[in-house]
Amino acid sequence: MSIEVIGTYAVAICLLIGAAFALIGTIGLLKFNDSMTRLHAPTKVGTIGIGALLLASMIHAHVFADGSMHELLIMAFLFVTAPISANFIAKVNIHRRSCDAPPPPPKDDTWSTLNVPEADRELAEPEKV
Amino acid sequence: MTVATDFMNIAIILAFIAVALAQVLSMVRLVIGPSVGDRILALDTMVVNAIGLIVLLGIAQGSRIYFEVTLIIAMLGFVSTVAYARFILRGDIIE
Amino acid sequence: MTRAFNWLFPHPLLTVLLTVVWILLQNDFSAGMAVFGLILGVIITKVTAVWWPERPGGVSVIKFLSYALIVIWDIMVANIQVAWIVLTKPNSKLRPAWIVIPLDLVQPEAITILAGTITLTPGTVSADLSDEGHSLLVHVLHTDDPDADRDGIKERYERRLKEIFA
Amino acid sequence: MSLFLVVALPFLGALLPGLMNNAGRQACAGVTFTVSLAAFIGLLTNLPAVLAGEVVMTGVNWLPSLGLNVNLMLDGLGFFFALLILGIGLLIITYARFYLSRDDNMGEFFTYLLLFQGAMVGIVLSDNILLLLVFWELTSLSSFLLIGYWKHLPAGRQGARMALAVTGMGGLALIGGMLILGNIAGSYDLSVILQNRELIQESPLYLPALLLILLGCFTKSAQFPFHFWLPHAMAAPTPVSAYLHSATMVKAGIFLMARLWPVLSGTPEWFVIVTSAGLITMVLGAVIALFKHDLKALLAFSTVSHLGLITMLLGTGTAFGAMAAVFHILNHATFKAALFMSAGIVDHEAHTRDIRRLGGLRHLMPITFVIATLAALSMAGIPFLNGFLSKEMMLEEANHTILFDTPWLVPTLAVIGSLFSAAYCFRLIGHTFLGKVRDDYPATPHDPGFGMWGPPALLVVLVVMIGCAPFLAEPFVKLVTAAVLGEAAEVPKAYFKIWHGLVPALYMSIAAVVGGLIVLTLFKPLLRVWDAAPRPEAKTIFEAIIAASVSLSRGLIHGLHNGAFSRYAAIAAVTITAAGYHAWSTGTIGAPTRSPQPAGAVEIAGWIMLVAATCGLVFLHRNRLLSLILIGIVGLMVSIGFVFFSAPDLAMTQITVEVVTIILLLLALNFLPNRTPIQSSVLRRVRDVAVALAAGGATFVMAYYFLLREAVTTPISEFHLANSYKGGGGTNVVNVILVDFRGFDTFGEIIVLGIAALLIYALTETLLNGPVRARLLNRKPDQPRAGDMHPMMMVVLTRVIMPVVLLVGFYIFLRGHNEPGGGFIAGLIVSIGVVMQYMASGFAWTSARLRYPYHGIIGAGVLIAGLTGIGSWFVNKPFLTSDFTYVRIPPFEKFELATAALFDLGVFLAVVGAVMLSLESFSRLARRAHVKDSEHPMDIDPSRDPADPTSPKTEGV
Amino acid sequence: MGLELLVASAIGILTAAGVYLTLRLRTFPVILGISLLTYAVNVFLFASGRLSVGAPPILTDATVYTDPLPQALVLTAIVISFGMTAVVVMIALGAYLGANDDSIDDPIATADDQVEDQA
Amino acid sequence: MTHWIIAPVILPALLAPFIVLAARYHIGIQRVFSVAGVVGLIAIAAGLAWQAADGTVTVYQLGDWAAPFGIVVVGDRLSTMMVLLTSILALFVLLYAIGSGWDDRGRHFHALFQFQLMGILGAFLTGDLFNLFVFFEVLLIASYGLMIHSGGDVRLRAGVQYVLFNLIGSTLFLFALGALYAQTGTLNIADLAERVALIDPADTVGIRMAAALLLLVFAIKAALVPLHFWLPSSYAEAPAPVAALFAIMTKVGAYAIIRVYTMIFPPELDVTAGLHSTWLMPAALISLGIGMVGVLAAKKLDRLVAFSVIGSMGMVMVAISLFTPAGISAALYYIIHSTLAAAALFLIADLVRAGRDNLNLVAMPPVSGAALTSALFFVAAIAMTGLPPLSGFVGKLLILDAGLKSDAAVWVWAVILCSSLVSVVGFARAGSVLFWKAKSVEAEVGAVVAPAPSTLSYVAVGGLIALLVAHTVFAGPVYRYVEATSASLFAPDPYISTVLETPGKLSKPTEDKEEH
Ligand code: NA
Ligand code: NA
Repeated sequence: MSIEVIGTYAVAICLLIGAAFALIGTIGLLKFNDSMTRLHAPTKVGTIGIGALLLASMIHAHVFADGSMHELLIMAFLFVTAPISANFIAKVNIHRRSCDAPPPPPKDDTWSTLNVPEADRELAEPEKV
Repeated sequence: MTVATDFMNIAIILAFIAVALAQVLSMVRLVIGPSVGDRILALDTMVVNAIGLIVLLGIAQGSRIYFEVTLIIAMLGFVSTVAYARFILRGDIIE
Repeated sequence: MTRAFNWLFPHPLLTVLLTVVWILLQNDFSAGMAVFGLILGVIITKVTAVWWPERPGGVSVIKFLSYALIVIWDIMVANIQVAWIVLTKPNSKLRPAWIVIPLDLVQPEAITILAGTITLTPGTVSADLSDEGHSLLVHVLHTDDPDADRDGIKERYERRLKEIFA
Repeated sequence: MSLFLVVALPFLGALLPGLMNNAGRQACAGVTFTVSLAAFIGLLTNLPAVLAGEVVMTGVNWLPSLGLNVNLMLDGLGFFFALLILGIGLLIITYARFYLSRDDNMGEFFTYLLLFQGAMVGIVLSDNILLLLVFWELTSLSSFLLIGYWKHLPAGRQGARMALAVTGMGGLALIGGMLILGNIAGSYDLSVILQNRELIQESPLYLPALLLILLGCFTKSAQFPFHFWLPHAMAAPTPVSAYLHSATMVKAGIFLMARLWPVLSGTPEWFVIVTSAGLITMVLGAVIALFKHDLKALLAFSTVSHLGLITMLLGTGTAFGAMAAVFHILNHATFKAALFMSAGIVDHEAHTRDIRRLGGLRHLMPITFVIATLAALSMAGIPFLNGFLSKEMMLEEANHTILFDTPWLVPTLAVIGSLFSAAYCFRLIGHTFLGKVRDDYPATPHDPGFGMWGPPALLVVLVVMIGCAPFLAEPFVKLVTAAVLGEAAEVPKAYFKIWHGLVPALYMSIAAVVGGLIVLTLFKPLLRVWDAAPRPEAKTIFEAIIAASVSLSRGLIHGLHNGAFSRYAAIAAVTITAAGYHAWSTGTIGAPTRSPQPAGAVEIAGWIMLVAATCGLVFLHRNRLLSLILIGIVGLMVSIGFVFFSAPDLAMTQITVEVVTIILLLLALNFLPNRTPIQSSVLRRVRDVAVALAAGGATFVMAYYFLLREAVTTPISEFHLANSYKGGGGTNVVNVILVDFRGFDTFGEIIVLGIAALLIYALTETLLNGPVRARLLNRKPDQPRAGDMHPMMMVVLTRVIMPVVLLVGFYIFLRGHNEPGGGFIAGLIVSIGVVMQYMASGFAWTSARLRYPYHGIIGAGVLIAGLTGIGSWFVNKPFLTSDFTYVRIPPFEKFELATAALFDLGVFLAVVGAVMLSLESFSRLARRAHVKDSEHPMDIDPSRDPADPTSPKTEGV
Repeated sequence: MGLELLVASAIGILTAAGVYLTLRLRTFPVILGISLLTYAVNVFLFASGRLSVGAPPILTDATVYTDPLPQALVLTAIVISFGMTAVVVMIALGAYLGANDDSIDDPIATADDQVEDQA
Repeated sequence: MTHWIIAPVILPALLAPFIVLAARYHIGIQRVFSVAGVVGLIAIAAGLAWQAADGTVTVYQLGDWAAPFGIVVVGDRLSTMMVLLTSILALFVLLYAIGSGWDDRGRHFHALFQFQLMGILGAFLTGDLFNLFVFFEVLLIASYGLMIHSGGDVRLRAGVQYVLFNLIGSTLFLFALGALYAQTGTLNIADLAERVALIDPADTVGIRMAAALLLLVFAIKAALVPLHFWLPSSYAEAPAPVAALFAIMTKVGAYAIIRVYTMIFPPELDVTAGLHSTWLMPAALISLGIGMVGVLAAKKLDRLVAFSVIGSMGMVMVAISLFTPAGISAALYYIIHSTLAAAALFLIADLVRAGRDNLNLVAMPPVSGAALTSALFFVAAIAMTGLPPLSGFVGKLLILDAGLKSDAAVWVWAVILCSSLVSVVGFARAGSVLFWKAKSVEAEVGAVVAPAPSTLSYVAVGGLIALLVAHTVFAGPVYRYVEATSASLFAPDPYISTVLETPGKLSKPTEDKEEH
């Protein structure tokens, strides 16, 4: 088996893995019945899924053309930004009470998201969006 | 080689369908919500899946010119997710 | 000399990172390109340094790389677990939980990396920080023993990060 | 003197009274008199030529293509009228000098009067009928100003507007008639038109032309049924009434009928319309006049009546009738102007014009009494006064006129008219001057100075002179009559004399005078009958018509323009769709020339996503944040579509623009309500859906049509593909088109962006300097805000990612010429990088450390792009001509230097500046709502010294 | 089913949705409606170069390229409509802040009716 | 080569950013540069019009690319005449803005003003339809900025509708351009004229839709009923000098219709037969009627003037829709007239407002300067209503005369004459309340008397009136010019051949540039 053939199979397998993970992540998004739980599925499974697809792309470039590395950049980008996105969505869930209330922190007064400014406390609870 | 290529082509098609299906499912979550966090999450997922779609397109066409698009979508998807979330959290997104 | 170096490279690692990014963007390596990337790395770091006023203390690059390898391995393993949960576990059998991690880390960079690690590892998401930054709120997708998970995180990641940001 | 000067003098002179206003009343009137006199003398210098039967002509071209030229002509008719206008004008000016009070602005009055005089002279001297129209309408305008001269009087304002409306309408009709007439004759010059009697009368357009012209004449001359405006014009100062509404302007219509008599008269249409209108007016005017108590109103209706008489005479279409008309015009002008001035004197002295409050003035104002009585008796048709002569001729003519096949109709009506005419004349004399002296006049009347009674006296001298020695006037009247008749008829042989023998006209005349006396003796009972009789009040009707048209137009305009944008947009959508449908349905459709490309599951999935997001947006649009998320999806799917269909540049642009737009909308939504309430009814929504579906269906059909057909020939983009590299130095053809082939578009495009930013900035400034500022300061968020304004993770990450984003922006900029990318996308990416920094640490903290002058960046961008374009001027090439070369500097590889890149740099800078200035402006609005700016890049930072007083508060600021 | 049908119907649907939202009574949905119309017209303008898959207008050794001109036109159109959107959002916001009402109807047109008639 | 023909675009385009960069905070310097720029524009425009007067067509190839591949700017009689008209109008409007202090009541007036000029002038000069779209957008966005200049709730609400409606118009323009390009593969006006001839008579729906949509686009700009709804409130609420400048903007639509529907889709073209000939005339007549009825219905002077603009555009469009040389000549004459008259009226309305802070048609105590203002109003109203002796009357005669040979002559005449009467009544009512009835109203005791408007304001208005007078007195020469213009529009071959046959970069076989 030549390196091309192996590469081709590798591409195919990476594609299947990536696509499967992407799909599984989204299934989780649809299936879970709680906002925080749903957050787990796509932010990670999706990341790995795209990672595999990008890997497939890199291998494909190495097999069929003169190579490519810049997919690494996209991968790095997604890996670095995913936690922030998840963190913000979690904060939204906590702020909008669309999940169970978290236990109080052991060291400080409260969670930063719940630390609503004094001026806003008398305002009505947010409407559900 | 042809067997491998055929296999790869089938894999590409399957991957396309899987990612497209993932998009549709995310869209469902986006529409049904119920919480705004779910919707933002669904949007974020769709952006990530969109990157997958374009990567697949690049592989299928053997073209590298879609790289910048992918990179930009990765960057901007993040920015818009943060912007939506900040809007919910603070109202003003660049206070 | 040090002052000149500090003036030119307010965040040397960032400059290196930008140079690498530039080479990756070009998708093709040549010396001229690396030099050009370095020039850009210096300029951009310099221009944006005003928004990064603090200079983080010495970071052990070697330890950081080994930490990264551990995280990548964990990510791959946990991914399969989560995929399994998604595909097989009905919602009724799912036991999600909040866990609270008291932090020993104080550097924002370190805390951020810890939180990022937790999120990237499937099954856990860093959700919030306490209002003075001494605790981290984490949501777990499925657990039978939240305390064990908390200790695992502190042991596997926070300890290593404390060493890196010594 | 040149005719130009005769016409122009009053107009030029009109500038003087205003200037002389401060020099005193005498100077003001004096200068006006001098100007008029100059014109009058100028006219007289042409008398020999006119008497010799010549037609004095002069002209210059004005708008020859249209046939509108300043061609003037002076013949007997014109001379006659000009003489009346200028001669009576001189008297009126003298009279007005003494009539107007010290409160009246004399400069203004005489300005208007001279304008009017000039316009009147213009009418009668015009050879070109379009020029005549100009003067015609000018008389309406100047009379509008003169009637409304006493602006504080409602009657004046209303009378002025009514006169303008009626005569304006007539003027417009006249425009139509004249244009038709000119088109039939092939020229707008009277001298040509008057030669073409047969051509005109045989034309199918003769009748419309006749009707339109007569409409103009009748309105101007207050003929039935347009007689009603004239009495209300009496709100004007008396000199105006005397001048315009008895002697001159109202005769403009008569003049025009006389002027066009050779080509228009003699047809059955002319005869029936003109004669009957004249007859009715004559009788009606006389009857109404009898019962008017206001002296001027009485005189006004008597004018109406006499104008009817003249009209009737012109209508008969005979040469004799025309001659009688001319003679009566002359006579009427003399006695009526004298009467008006006498009435003015009475008003001036007794402070009332109400006949019922007068009487016995004979003793108090003997001079005025003599003048007025002679003039009135002339009007009544008493022998030895000129009115008798022309009235005799009228009765004579009436005897020969058979209207509607009824021989007795015209004579009978003529007698009735004359009878009432005599009656009101007698009433005027009797009830004003005769009888006992009263002791309840509002003021003590006595004869005025010579300045006021001199002018009417002079006229009365003429009245008597012509009345006793008609042969004096005969040659002149015949001269004028000849001019009226032109080549259409011979001047009658009849001689002017007092005694014609016992002809029927004499009996009719006697009957009229006697009858008039009898009617006057029965005045009181008749008045009771008159007052009791229901009759339409023309003014009320007119005002009702105007009020109705105003409220109708308000209903239409306000109903149509009710401020509802949705209706405007719906009308636009329907109009566009309907026009498109019309274009489609009236064209031909051929077979497709392209075959469809197969679509797979993935493409269909993409389509489903797009459609689902779009439909979701429609159904869920009331939730505004959700609709923003959905429109984000639409943008994302469109971008992917662009990638799929080989447009990476577009995809990048679309997605970056999308994100910036969403950021902008989120910034705005912060202030706006988060939900859209349900306001429209189900029916409205059904209507909207129908409109939307029609528009959508139409676009679908159009798009599908074009997608399956080739262009008629090779698109011009073949050239771009072929020459992009050779001529533009780039392999990304889209970018080369943008910065080179069609760089001018891009230049405009960045200017649009720059303007957008300037506008947003300017509006923000305005808002923050206005009442909105207070509202913003007091503004409360509409829901509680979460703590942790600047989360640590975001801040830390931004420190790494933002530089990377800037690097990527730079990369995209550099490669745009050859690969997807370019200055625009790079600009947006860099902006988004900076926005990330703003979002992480806040606007205040970020801009406190580094604040770019975004105005300057925009300006610099546009200037760089523009100056790059101008640079090519120095190598003698057109704006924006590009050039490029390849350079090698070790250790770098060979690279391209292109002026297009410099242009692209301009684009880049303009985009960055515009986006950032806009975002900055939006966030400045928001910052007013806050008090504190953060001092730290992140709110929570355990590494900060807890003893530091500036360390983070537990309060989530 | 062909790609052409998909694209044409997408244009139609975007237009219909855009028109419907443009007929709403508040500025915000109307702005979104105009945005949808902008999408529709951008895609239509893009489609005036016809549809080709896998033939980007980046010069390589390939022989077939899609029509680059409509792409450049759409790019210009996108940028311009971005500027316009920013402007209309700002003006609408200004109007809202001034009157505390984001209704799109223009009260001036009818306020005219309150003026007493003296003419 | 000379670059003068591009100068009307480049000069304001560079002056504006220069003002923003260098004189952002100095209104005095802004004024100096702005006025100097406009004076320069007039000089350039006069030179260009002079050059084009003998029928010379000047083509300027942007980027040195030959038409139709690149964008060309074309100076012919029509475009240079419109450029000259715009520049002259701009000067007086600018003087008024300075004299009345309007330019200092918000930020960036002068920059926006210059950009507005750039957009308008570019729209007149360009020979490329997509470039026309770009210039439309430039002029529109600048107009948005000017329209809401100095803010205020009422103005902003009107502004929202104005912007949104024009966004619909811009969208429609792109639809039309897409259809045109899909059908013909080109965007250059001259090239389009040649390519429509190639269209298969058996498949005409495409080009017909394109032609119809394009016409609607221009009809929106020209405020043709029922696409005029954007105009009344926005023109009424815009700051006066801005509204006065806007008087030329509707003419851009009229200009575009003249250009496109004489060159690309002339009346005798078979494939588009029966399109604009069917509904343009009725729409124009209805516009004329609606406009003048609106004058009668108005209860505020600013709205009255705005409706008179609609009416005068209806008049212009009636003349255009005759599509005969005489009709177009009359339209061109009337365009000049109505631009000046409408501008003067908007400025006069502002003079009225200066003393009484609203424009309701109700009597208020007389104000300082009222006599002069009322005289100016009287003259401007005469012009607008088409009464003699001013150019409105001459223009009306020209249009009536041109319309006499039309099939719809009766309608044309009836509507023009009746609407004239209605507008006369409307203007007379307004004037008599504002200026006459005021004399019967006593000023409140102790009421602050507003100062009279500045001399410069009156100079600006007086200048416009003087131009109207000149337009009347020199109707002969002006008409000869527009007649020649119209004739050249109906014989477009010199235009087309000059545009398409001038060689540019790489269209000459000798020129070749390769990588070295
Ligand atoms: Na995790
Ligand atoms: Na809000």
